Amino acid sequence: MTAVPTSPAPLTKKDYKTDQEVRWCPGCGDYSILNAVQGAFAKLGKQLHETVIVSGIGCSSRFPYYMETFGFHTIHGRAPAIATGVKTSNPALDVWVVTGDGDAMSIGGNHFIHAMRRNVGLKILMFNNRIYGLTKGQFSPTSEQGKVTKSSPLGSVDYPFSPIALSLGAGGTFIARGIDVFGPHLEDTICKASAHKGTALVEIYQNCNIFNDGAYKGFTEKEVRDERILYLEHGKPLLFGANKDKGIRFDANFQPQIVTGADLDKAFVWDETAANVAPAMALATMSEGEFPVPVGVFRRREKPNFETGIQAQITAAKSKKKESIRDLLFAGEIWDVS
Amino acid sequence: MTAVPTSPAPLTKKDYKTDQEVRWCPGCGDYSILNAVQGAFAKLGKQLHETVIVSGIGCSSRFPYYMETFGFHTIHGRAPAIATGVKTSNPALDVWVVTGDGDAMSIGGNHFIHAMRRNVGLKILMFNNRIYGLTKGQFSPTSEQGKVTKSSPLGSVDYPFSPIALSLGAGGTFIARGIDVFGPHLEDTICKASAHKGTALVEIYQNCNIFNDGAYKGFTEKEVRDERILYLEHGKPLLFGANKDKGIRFDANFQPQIVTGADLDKAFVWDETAANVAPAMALATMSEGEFPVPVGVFRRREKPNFETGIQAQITAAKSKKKESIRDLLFAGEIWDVS
Amino acid sequence: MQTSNTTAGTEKGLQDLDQIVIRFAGDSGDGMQLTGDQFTRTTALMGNDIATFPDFPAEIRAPAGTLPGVSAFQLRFSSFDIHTPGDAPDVLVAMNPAALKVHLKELRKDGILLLNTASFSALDLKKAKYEKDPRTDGTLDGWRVIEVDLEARTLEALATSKLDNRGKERCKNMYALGILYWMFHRDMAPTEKAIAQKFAKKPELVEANLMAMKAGFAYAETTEIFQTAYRVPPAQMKPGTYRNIMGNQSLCLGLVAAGQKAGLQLFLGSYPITPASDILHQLSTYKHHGVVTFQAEDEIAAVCSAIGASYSGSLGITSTSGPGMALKAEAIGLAVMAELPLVILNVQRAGPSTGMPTKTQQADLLQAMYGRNGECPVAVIAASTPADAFEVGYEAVRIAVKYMLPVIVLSDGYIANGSEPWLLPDPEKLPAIPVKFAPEGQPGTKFMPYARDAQTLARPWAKPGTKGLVHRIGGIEKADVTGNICYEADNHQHMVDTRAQKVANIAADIPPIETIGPRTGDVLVLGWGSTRGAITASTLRLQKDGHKISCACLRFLNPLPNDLGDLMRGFKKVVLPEMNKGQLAMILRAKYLIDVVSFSQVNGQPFKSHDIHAFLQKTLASLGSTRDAGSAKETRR
Amino acid sequence: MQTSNTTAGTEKGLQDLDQIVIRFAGDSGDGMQLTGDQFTRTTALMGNDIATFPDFPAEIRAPAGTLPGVSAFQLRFSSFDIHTPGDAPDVLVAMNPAALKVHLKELRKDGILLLNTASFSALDLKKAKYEKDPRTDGTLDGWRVIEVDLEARTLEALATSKLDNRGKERCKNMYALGILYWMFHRDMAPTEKAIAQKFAKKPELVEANLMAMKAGFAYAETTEIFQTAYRVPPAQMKPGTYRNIMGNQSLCLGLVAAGQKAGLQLFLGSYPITPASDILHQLSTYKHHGVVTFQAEDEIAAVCSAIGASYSGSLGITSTSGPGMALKAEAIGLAVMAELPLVILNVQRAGPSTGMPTKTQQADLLQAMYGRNGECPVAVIAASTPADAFEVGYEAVRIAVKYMLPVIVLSDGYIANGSEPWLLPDPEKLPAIPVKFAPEGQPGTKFMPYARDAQTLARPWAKPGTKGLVHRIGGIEKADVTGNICYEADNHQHMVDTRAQKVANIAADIPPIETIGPRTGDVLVLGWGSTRGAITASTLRLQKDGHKISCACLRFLNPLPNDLGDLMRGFKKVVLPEMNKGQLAMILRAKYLIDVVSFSQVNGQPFKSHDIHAFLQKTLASLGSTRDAGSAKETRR
Ligand SMILES: Cc1ncc(C[n+]2csc(CCOP(=O)(O)OP(=O)(O)O)c2C)c(N)n1
Ligand SMILES: Cc1ncc(C[n+]2csc(CCOP(=O)(O)OP(=O)(O)O)c2C)c(N)n1
Ligand code: SF4
Ligand code: SF4
Ligand SMILES: [Mg+2]
Ligand SMILES: [Mg+2]
Repeated sequence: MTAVPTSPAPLTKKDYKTDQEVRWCPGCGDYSILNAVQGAFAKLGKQLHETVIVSGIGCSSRFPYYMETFGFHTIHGRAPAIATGVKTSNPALDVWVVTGDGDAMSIGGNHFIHAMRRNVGLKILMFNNRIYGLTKGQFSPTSEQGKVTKSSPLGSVDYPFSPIALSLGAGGTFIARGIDVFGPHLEDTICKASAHKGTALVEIYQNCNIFNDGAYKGFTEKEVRDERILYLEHGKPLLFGANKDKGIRFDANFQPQIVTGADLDKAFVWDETAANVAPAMALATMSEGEFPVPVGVFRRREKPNFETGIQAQITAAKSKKKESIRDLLFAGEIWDVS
Repeated sequence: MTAVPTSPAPLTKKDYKTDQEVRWCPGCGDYSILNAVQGAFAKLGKQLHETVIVSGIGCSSRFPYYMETFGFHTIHGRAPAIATGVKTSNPALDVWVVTGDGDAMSIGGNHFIHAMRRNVGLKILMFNNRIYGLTKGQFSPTSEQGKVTKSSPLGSVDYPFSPIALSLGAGGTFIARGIDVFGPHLEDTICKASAHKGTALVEIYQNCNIFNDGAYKGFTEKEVRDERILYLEHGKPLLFGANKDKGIRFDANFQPQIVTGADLDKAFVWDETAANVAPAMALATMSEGEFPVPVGVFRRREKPNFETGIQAQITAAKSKKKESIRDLLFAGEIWDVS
Repeated sequence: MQTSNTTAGTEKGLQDLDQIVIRFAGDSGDGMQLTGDQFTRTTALMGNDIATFPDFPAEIRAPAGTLPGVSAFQLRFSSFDIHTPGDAPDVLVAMNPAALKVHLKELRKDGILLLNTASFSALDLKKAKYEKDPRTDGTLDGWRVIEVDLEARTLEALATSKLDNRGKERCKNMYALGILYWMFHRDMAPTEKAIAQKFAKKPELVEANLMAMKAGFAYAETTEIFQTAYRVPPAQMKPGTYRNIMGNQSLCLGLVAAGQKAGLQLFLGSYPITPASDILHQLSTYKHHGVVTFQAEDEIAAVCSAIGASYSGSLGITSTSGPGMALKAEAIGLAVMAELPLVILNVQRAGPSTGMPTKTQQADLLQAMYGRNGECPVAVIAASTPADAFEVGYEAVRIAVKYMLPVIVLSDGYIANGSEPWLLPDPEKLPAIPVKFAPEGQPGTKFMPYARDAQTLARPWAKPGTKGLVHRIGGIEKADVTGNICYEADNHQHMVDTRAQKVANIAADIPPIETIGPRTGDVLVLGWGSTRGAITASTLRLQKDGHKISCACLRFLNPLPNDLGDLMRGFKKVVLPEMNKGQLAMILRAKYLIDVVSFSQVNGQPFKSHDIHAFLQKTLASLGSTRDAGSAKETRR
Repeated sequence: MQTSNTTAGTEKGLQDLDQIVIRFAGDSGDGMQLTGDQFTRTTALMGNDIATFPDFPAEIRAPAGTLPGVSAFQLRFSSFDIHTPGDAPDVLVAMNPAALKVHLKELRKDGILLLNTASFSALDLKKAKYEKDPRTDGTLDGWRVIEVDLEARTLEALATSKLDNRGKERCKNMYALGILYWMFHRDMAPTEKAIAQKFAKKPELVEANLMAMKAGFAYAETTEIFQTAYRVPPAQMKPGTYRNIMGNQSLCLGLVAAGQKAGLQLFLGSYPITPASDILHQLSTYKHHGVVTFQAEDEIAAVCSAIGASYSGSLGITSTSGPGMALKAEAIGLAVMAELPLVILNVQRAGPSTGMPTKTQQADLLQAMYGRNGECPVAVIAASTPADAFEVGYEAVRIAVKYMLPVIVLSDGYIANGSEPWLLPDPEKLPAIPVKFAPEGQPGTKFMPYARDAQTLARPWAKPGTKGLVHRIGGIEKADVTGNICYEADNHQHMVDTRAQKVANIAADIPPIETIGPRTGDVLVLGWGSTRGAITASTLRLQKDGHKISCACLRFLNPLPNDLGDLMRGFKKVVLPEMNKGQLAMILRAKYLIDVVSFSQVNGQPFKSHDIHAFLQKTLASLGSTRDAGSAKETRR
């Protein structure tokens, strides 16, 4: 046993660091995400021993090694299923899933949508770099059509998923987007996800500077950011631009339009808690080229959690019926032989 | 070899029947669906030998045995993946997938959403009886919350998927719903699906009279039908009721409302080809209790098919470069030893 | 069905027999499973030993009256200790021509055929693929045929009932049951009670069913066609309290009892599949024992959720059958790497692929042993009878927790749906299952997730939520002790060896192999799983004939018991009947270099003990073993 | 590196050697694989026999300068026929302290260490876990150390280049390569050509790289520290045309050639996974051969799409590694039932679970054989060297099509990424692969999907789209001939037996086992897969020493060759080295009851031939086999 520093409450960012060397490529967006998560955890005062981080396989999925909490680096695509077992059997734990676009959208797509459907109390951070990083750069289900990679030398024919749209379709109750390079906004979004009781998804646009460098620079670079990013703010109109001089409204057929000038007051007022999912869907499926890219919370609706429902049945059954092992076995039609 | 009747063109419904005894429970909704499919195929003049029906496992998945076409009854949940292989390697074939709510939404959820995403030219008929029929009645991912079954004696805690919403979220290009007992409408919907080039999904509400009898009777029974069913008709307003005296409109926040009387002209005019998916999503997620149940085509958008793209690359590459086996092997840096 | 003596005192004759095999066969809709079940309960309560074998049709409903729609239930009861539900039935109840067609050939010569004549129209015959009426073309020659128009009789009997005709007709199985109750001198009271309970909310159904049963009983008693009733006196069973139990049920009870004893919350992650679904169903009813059941989206999620549960300090269980087992392979590998307890239940069915879901087989042994990438050893244990499944379920939990590893339990469709009287164990005497979660970490120390118990090599079970235990694990190779990722050659070799050694260590817990018969001799018959009954029966018979033959049934398949090699070497020949192509035989041959002879049958049906008997006889003959003349019947003990 | 003679005529000394083992080691970012690759190509073109072994770090990038970030490439070239990339290197190029730390211990005594001294700051040393500077504390004693500040030298050399300093520094591997080219008398021309091609679009990069290489060459030629250059004359290789090839590459070529020969469209369904991904990458470049590649959403979809493709009349292939293989199990069962051709490529890596993705192992054999539910036999064949993979890929297609069944091809990371000169086959002489699709059905007849070829038992391949062939198949048990669903016991037994027989029939196609050495003797060394080289090398050495030892490498693992039993019985002892815990040994022991001795190593590394040699020596000694004194070198042939 080697000595490690003991951590007196309240915890600081540093307390969440482990003794493992961080093994992402220098310049990888994953570093900023790690930083934002540690920042959020410190803000929220998360206890190390009450937190479990479950990941799949991928560069992103190495995340747990760098967090001084319980960590389970599992197998490709299965983190939501494993985390569902963790959370359902012990709802007191604070359970996080860290995954990638390949891990969550490709091999793990089914567990992902079912976690959304069930509303298990998991916080899912999906690092979307639109590429398979760990296996050295094949296109992923979020890569744009025509992407040239080693497995698609003439350009990929696949259309990409919108993870936000997919999650909305699957019935997710908290769905948000952040970007690696927007640290404070990301930290804030992670805090919001943490506060949500049901399944919370944060899609995080992450730059893979080795295999998909600049995937997001069209809207993240300093010079273009203001014009290309749409911050979703609950209760506020959808405005963007350095001077908030542009807005998004929807026509009678829900088709999005950019408005300016006098029309600015027709900008849609964002309600992340709307009962019907259609406005969120309209935003999630806006063309990335034509429209600004929305970040922040697309949807937030409270609805009883899966694990709560399960454990409530157990508690009720237990209080209704006590049964010893003897009573359990010596039940039904029994008879004696002497 | 036993003799079978030869079929002179044009084909009739009967030509699609096989010599196998149909083995569904008497009264099962699957019979009506079989009938509608045979009717549609006859109408469309489908050639037996050009049609392949791939299914998974479930009562519904026995379907291929009763169709005098090529049929492949595969394994649980994998029919879309297998069919993708069939269609991609031979786009000339007319490839259908028959599946159930368990087969497609539970174990097969991932292949299902990826088929949608890729827009492979498959026609998917999903028999949704909101139950696992073949394994004798456990709740499925489309069963309503609280459903009491053998595996949920105190009521299931799971929330159901809306297969239509999920497909919309996954980027499906043709998404429709029919009902077993509405034979002609179903036949018509199947014809429309067949006409669509990309992936076409028809969700078919099907009564399992053994394990989930009456699941849909709240809106399918003769007496209530007119008031409870909303027929989606392209280019027409969303009206329902025996006298089309009720309509659906959406408020400024896309929330659906029922309108009557003077407001009837505010009813939303249905456009199944709308660019943005939000209106379809708004309809798909309307509460079944409060609102009428939409049937017909939710979405229809043309977009190049996956298999076409793949084969186009092959064709282009072939015409660009001819290579014999010798050229293939004797390539790169070679040297002679004598 | 051998007559032993005749008792006077009943109106008609009453004969004592020492055993009877009855098979009920009818359409899926005819209620044969229910009928068989009622007969079984009554007979169990009357003190006979009993064994049952339900033979379901394919999962999907076939059209009424067709061959694939036939459902059967065989039961054997006796006044001595029995091991199988019997080979050829003494009595066949055939509810329609299709049932007759499928099952008649198995009825033993001179056996009784109770034939429902209600549906012998040309169409009925055609559906059953009969060209002519079998009643008139000599087909039935050689059996004692009793023809009854069960539908007409039942309708008559229920003239006063409020049910419609269709409802009345559906009571015909109870009419048949009444006839059999009279024939075999059974008490109707338990069935009366059961039916009253079952239809508690529909009194008119209770009334009609019981009326039909009693009418059948009376009909048999009064009519001329039945000359004798038979009686099978109670068996001399070990003293104690008994309960009739089916395999899936008893497996569940074993798990729940073990969970209670260990003080662990059980978590079942499962996806329905024949013939394992009933485990999910049954465990779902034990919420009052804190059992969490999670119906997952597929088998992968099922096992993964169970791994997550074990990780968090519950006992994770997953249940499935062959195809589902194939899907779980990758995740089981993770559990092996993470060294977490996990119980995996495989109720085997006939494969490969979808195969024949309702038929039995034991061809998933090698999959259990080797069906994962890399060197990935797990413990493998097998249940051999419905009652044995209790102990096996219990033992699986004990081992998983003690050694911190996955345990695969093999059962099969024959065990799962078969039933037998179960001598209930004393709950106090069930083995202890000590669970030691890692204690809170001391400040200034670092928790070592792969520090090992010196004896078992188990790593600590560290429950998230416990202070000072934060650590990281995963499916990548880890350095021993620290659990950090490690790609070093020596470490990997050490970890591969350690994981193997952990499984090997379990052998220390295995009691000496119990044999039936001496530990040396001419032939040793080995078995595992549900072949046990047929093996035991044929061995006992051959022992009675004076042969030097013994048998043993292995519960532990990985690791194998330490004394197995020596035991085998004490015999001239080792024979291993398996419902596969010789899977355990292969493992034993490789390990011990002994010429274990595989006797294989892979047809979806359990072995018939007379087939095993014949094979063993041949084997004995080839060894020149002598044979005394003698009764071919199983011994009483 | 044994000196054979010294040639005069160069400025400095020039020594002839008959073989050299060089290992390049540096940070992942240092371009070691590229450097090794260039040296390999050049050397191959110069007519030496050559074998390579790249040793990648874990998939993920480790921080620069740390131990887990070290990447290595070993190559051995010779003037005689070699079988392995060598055990201990003669020359180690270490680009930083971490590379030194990881690899120095393997450098043979007295070997040459070319050490880049550019980064030996305290921090660099700390990252490499050196407490002191190894250059000054005696650590390097016993080796011939050549210190060069490669970064400084490279920057100097590229003074005129337009690249920025970082870009210039990255050329340091080329500087090192230049030094080695001088030292080993290599031709720079092939590399010049390759670099010009590689960076065709960036002329400044071409210029800088070549400038650096030439500067390194000149530096070595002029500076005092290099006393001698070495020369390894060309090997006497079989006449013909050669190409240097890596295993994954040659496997792909085998498949494409087979597809062309058979006139079949190839369809690869795959999901990326180390070390199999390159198969997907490479086959994606053969679109002009009509090869369809489909990057599926997971391994299940990958194999399923391939099954669909085969169903529709293409040749379905799927490629993966261990964890992906586990996921494919269920679907492979379907292909077995549907009796469709299918080629499954498993490039094995170290397991279990995620294991060590970049390390090699051959522990998935039993999974390939038995990792499915039910009795589910498939053909299993193994590639043994990079060049051999061509034939194996070709053969897999031939068998799959001829027998209508799935064929699993086992390769491993060592073969996949290793390379060797490949004697190119005459395309005309590749075996024919006749494909006979079922012809159009005649009106009035019904197509029988399970009517079988009398000899092979293959069922007809019925292409959808063909008139008169409509039929239904599936994963449920089917009646033979008609293919209709069938639950009958006898039919199931028949089908289980038939599926097994189909695989067994393949044995008729297997040529007699080729042995190195006589077919009788003291010890037979058997192997399969990538152990071939090390086994051959150690056997040849022992034969040279006069031992009665022979070896053979099995390509067919299921079925086994007919002559294997007799061959084994011709020796006193059979030894089977495997990079697993004795998996093939187990199969052979069970089948032949011969005491096959497993020599096991499961550490993620290929066998070293000296370890096998030592083990065999011990075995021979235990048999009392005599040993002549003699050279311990591999023989020329
Ligand atoms: C069953 C299985 N299949 C495939 C792999 C190989 N693999 C590892 S990570 C990965 C994709 C990673 O992509 P993503 O989830 O986007 O993570 P990133 O590396 O981009 O962060 C793949 C294909 C695996 N480890 N296991
Ligand atoms: C791998 C696998 N898991 C589970 C099963 C068992 N199984 C067969 S069908 C089915 C569900 C069927 O439900 P659905 O798809 O809704 O079809 P339905 O019978 O209702 O038409 C299940 C769980 C199986 N055959 N294979
Ligand atoms: S490969 Fe890409 S995603 Fe992975 S660590 Fe490197 S930069 Fe990050
Ligand atoms: S169980 Fe239900 S779905 Fe299946 S055949 Fe019967 S009625 Fe139809
Ligand atoms: Mg990614
Ligand atoms: Mg269903």
